Amino acid sequence: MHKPRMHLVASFDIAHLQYLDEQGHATQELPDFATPDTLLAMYRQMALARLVDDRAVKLQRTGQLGTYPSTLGQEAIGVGTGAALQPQDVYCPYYRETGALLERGVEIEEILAIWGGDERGQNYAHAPEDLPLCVPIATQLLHAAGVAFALKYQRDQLGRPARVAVASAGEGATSKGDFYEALNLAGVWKLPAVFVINNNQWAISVARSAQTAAQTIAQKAVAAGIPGLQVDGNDVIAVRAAVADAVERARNGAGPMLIEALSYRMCDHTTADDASRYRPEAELAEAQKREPLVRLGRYLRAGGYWSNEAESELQRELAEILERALADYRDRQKEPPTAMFDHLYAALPEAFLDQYDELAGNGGS
Amino acid sequence: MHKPRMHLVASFDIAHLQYLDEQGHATQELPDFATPDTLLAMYRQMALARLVDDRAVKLQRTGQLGTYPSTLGQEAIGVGTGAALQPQDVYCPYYRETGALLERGVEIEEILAIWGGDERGQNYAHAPEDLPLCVPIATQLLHAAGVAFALKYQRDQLGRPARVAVASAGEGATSKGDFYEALNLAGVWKLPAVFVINNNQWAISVARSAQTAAQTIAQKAVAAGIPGLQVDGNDVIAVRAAVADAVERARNGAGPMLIEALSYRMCDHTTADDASRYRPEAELAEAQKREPLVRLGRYLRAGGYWSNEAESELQRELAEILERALADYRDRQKEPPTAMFDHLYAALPEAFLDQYDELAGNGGS
Amino acid sequence: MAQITLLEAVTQALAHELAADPRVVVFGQDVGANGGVFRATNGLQQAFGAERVLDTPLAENMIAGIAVGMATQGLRPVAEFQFMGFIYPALDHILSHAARFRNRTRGRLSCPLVYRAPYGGGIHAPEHHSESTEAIFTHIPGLRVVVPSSPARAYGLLLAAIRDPDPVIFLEPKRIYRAAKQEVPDNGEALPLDRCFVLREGQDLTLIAWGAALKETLAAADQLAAEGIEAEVIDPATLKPLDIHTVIDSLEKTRRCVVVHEAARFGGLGGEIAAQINEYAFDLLDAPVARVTGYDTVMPYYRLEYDYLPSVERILAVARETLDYRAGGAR
Amino acid sequence: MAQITLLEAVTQALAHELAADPRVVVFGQDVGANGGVFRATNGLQQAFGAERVLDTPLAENMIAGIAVGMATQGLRPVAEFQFMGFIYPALDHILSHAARFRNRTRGRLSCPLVYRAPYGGGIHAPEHHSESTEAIFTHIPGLRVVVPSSPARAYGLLLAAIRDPDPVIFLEPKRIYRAAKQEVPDNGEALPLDRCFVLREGQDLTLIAWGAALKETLAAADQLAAEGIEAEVIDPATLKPLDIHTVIDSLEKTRRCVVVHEAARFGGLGGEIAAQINEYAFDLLDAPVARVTGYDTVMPYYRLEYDYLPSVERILAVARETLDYRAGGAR
Ligand SMILES: Cc1ncc(C[n+]2csc(CCOP(=O)(O)OP(=O)(O)O)c2C)c(N)n1
Ligand SMILES: Cc1ncc(C[n+]2csc(CCOP(=O)(O)OP(=O)(O)O)c2C)c(N)n1
Ligand SMILES: [Mg+2]
Ligand SMILES: [Mg+2]
Repeated sequence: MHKPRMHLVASFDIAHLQYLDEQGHATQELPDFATPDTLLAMYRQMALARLVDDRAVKLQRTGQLGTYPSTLGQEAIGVGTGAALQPQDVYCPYYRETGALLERGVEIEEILAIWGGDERGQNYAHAPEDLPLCVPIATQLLHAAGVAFALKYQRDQLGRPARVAVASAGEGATSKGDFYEALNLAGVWKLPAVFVINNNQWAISVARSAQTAAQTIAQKAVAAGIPGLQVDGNDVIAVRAAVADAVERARNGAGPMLIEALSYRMCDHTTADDASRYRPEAELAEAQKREPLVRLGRYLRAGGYWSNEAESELQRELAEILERALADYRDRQKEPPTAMFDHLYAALPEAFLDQYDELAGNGGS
Repeated sequence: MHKPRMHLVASFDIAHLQYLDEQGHATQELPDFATPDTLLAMYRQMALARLVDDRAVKLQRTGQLGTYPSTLGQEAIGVGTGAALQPQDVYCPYYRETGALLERGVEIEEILAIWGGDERGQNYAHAPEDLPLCVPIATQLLHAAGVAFALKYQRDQLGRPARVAVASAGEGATSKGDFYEALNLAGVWKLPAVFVINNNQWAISVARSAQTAAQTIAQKAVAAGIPGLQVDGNDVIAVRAAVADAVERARNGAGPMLIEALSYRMCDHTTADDASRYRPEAELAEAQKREPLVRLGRYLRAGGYWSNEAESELQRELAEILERALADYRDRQKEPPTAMFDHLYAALPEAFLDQYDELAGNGGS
Repeated sequence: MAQITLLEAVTQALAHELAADPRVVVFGQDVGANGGVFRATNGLQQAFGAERVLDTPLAENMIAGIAVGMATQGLRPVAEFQFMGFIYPALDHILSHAARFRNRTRGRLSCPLVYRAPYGGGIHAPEHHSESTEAIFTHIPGLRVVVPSSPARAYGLLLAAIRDPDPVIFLEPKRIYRAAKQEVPDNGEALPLDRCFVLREGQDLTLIAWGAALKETLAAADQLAAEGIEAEVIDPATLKPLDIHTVIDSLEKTRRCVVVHEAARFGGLGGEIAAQINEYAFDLLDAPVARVTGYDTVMPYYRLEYDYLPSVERILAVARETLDYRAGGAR
Repeated sequence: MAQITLLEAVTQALAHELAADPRVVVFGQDVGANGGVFRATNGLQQAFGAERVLDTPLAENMIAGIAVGMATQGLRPVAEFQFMGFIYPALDHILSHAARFRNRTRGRLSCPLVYRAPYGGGIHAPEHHSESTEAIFTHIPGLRVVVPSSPARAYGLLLAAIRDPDPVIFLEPKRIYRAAKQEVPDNGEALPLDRCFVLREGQDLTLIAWGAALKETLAAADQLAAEGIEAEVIDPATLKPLDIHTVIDSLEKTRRCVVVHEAARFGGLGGEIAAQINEYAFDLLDAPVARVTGYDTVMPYYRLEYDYLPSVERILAVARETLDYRAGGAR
């Protein structure tokens, strides 16, 4: 059959954003926010995230913590995203989130508590409206769409200020219906929502190439009729710039956006995983060269804003912060068994009083 | 902030295919299959589908049938799709399917039985491997991906011939995670699957524009990294050409494809619906001008292949076929109550014998 | 005052709460201009605007998930699933999130939301349109599951569900959506979500049923009454948490009990009720707690659906067996 | 012959069927090179190729749905859900399709498939990784639900599940994945899917449990034995369809029964078992059928998980109450 004539009805481009290359050289003029102070603050948070992750893994290895998902090598995504938000925005995290949670004001001790098997860790003292960590893959993206609706509704119907819901997920999560349903709804309802994907190339042992035939994750936005952008996820400036732009766009009523941040999971999936079973050695070595903390450090050193002394001083300071948090974590008492009923409902229904009493050791059967 | 420099990482185009315009004029050279005989055969099937639909609605109105979904105005999609398949391919329908089922050899009486509340209608005599009608929206698309896997596996591992799974759904279904998950899997596993979307502009009362911000449904393929094409769904030649191409492509190992067929639901959603509650009058009038049966008739008449006499003769013939099917449908006896257990498991487990006996009137409690 | 149907009572309750509480948002498939496929939201979008009564895209998992997100930020979402048969894709968000947000965050965030769905068989609908799988939901900690069986209870219980600080699954027995009319003053008075309703008093036998099955159950009770047997008929209405005490109180009088439900027998709520009666009132029982239920098979296409549903005859037969039961064993 | 764990017995059964039947296909998240997060599919991809042992993208609804499609065309899909807590997005395909294809098509197409998932608590896992909601599945007509509790039963029951012509939910108690070793000859001999296993004989009390809870249940039975009380311990293994007759036979001897399960109490399978015992053996009972279960709350994060799970102490306490029970009422 001869080739039929067709006419074009739609066209889409997916772009990539980078400010700092692997050597820490600026590839273009930096955005306005990128003052030395701001960059140093982000450097500090990334270093802290790395320290917390490292220690958490050690705690798990010594039986002091449950399964823990490190963000090693992906710190720029959490920190860049967190730094791009306003405090009143609502963050809807997944579970690989050390940097972002630190930016949102969640306590290290709270993070440890969560992975230490204690729900109280999710009762964030300083991020009262943010959603808790979310384990069932991609579900938080729909919650974020709902949160975004609420924020829009509260602005339009109840006269509250404009706020944005920002959600994160891994690239594996983009294979799940929730991801797509969330984007599609956010698109058609023009919700103030930003979806940030940590494309760390692996979903446990499943490689990015086995998740989807899409050349980029960013292009999945096309399905929902919303803009999608790919950023260098090891470049904290690019991450922050892209997310901040998307957030302000959303705040101004222009609707949602999808951001794919390219990075690499330099750690095991979690402490329960052994990546050596499936990850090619060479890949990790390659990734090492592109990692975000060293990269930003190079830029700062080249500009004269950073030095070995500053680094030692920072590490000392961060270690102290961490030790204080660890002390709090270790001091934490287990809740009484009855706590498992304390927040099941706003008030415990009569039907469960027997069981509550049994747990309290007051008899019952 | 000044606009950052970005580089392009991916680009996508969505094309539209048409052969016959609204007046029934060819807009380009027709594909090879479009001989007068083939076109007449498709005209006949579309006319039969319209007749069956019309009568089914009347049967429902007079209490002789349950809820029924007509395909009025969308006959080209079912007939064009069905005609594009080989008998050994596996069709995975949704529920608005009169034309396609007729093409697949499903009996009119079977179609009526299904909507008449009798599972035996799904036990197709002449399409033994096709999936039954599927009510839960979009779920059949995942079944189709599984079927496609099975066909590929049977070819690769068990030496069977190359076959293709073809699934259909409405445009409303493309908002559901199943749709996206099916496309994504088919893409990454390069499955021999073709997904045909009947974009009839409405999902019950929800307009196309309220389903998604995507400019086309076809572009949703981009998210899965597979090709997407839009066709004039009121042009049976375009539908058949596009589906046949996609099916042969899939058969040859080139992977899946998404086809959006643009049409209009000229009827109520089902007999349980009253479209006048939500559908703008003018829209229906506009759609009337584009409908597929008259369009193909015009082309055939202009070419001298069709006439009023031929039409009367056809209607007479089809009416007879329909009457015979109706007689069979009316003669059909209700199954005995125990039939509800006959095909629950391959063999009824002992645990349910009591209940079976109770239904059989042999006692039990 | 006009008499209204159960369906209209649902609409009346929704309208009342939309008017009373600006945080209430109603959404789902076809709930807008169309007023819902059963018309439960008839006129609400016209009255309260498309910002508060919204048609969603077609995705139940999405509907459930956004309701969670909305609720955590202080809205009071009331989401409709078009039929109970289409609620299954949403289970993950209902079970893993709606029911757990309060517990997970130690009370910081909660999910005051309502998931509504028409449920049950008997209207000659297509496949998947006649489900009654309430037992799946009653097993989930953190949920409330409510089934009204009259216009007044639909109104009062739905008000209570919307105002409840926790997630409620509100299942509307569509077979009786328009079966009976009743005066239901639009006074905003909610009914309790922790009490059974005793629909008929009696001392010879306790019949327990909910939703549409009460139609046959009450008819059976009438028939028994004609024979001089007084059955007490209890509608739990809130299936979870279940007010077993009202049931036990009844058994103090009757000592015999039959539970009736449309759902499949195995693992249906009838088993839980029987088990609890056993636990709380073993000594009271003069006969085993009996069940009249749907069969342990898929709800058939409509030609056989009334062979599947508990009928007055089946209820009467089992009631008589239960009444006639005389302990044959050693005790 | 080497002794193997329950986990290794699962692998052995999968390998056996992959070798024996070219229609068998194994897939799920991380089941390939990684061999599954628990290593249940360890080495299978290497042995049988990436065409028969496949890693899927991350979508449980998809996994369930494609299994249905594959099975309708004659394959024998064995799909893994990584944890039972992630099976919920798949419920629609399991309930609406896998369980109904045969019935819907009057036997024309069927779903001979297995959905495997590690289940239960007690391994200090994160949230959602300790679910035991088998009662959701046992309520669904058309399914089989199977829980092994030893290496030999894991092997024999999984073979049976894969060969069964209908859909099977196969729940693997991960707390005892590596708890004990046993010789399990790789002889391809399946165990029946319609019989309870009597793990211990006794005449004083019937204890019923499945999966990991058997560990505590058997320990409780040992303790009772030390006191001269002989408990019969029954493992139903196939929870649906349930072989109640073995239970009733046991009650003929013991007249007293305690059911133990990890799942939340309300609507758990214990209720159904109690109800059936009531129905089939009311006259036999000298005490109410008692339940020792998880509480009606969300499985807590791990610090409290052992406060949630049935312990030997709780089982013993309830067993003693049941043994000591003397009818106080009129009968
Ligand atoms: C619904 C669901 N399925 C499976 C899992 C188990 N699981 C936890 S993380 C993970 C991989 C996620 O990969 P990705 O989305 O890329 O995020 P990453 O962990 O790489 O950051 C899986 C399969 C889960 N948590 N939820
Ligand atoms: C999962 C699910 N949700 C809801 C429904 C009820 N329902 C039946 S058809 C329909 C609209 C479908 O629209 P579309 O996909 O565009 O197909 P069309 O009927 O227009 O051909 C809805 C909501 C259903 N069958 N399944
Ligand atoms: Mg990843
Ligand atoms: Mg449509």
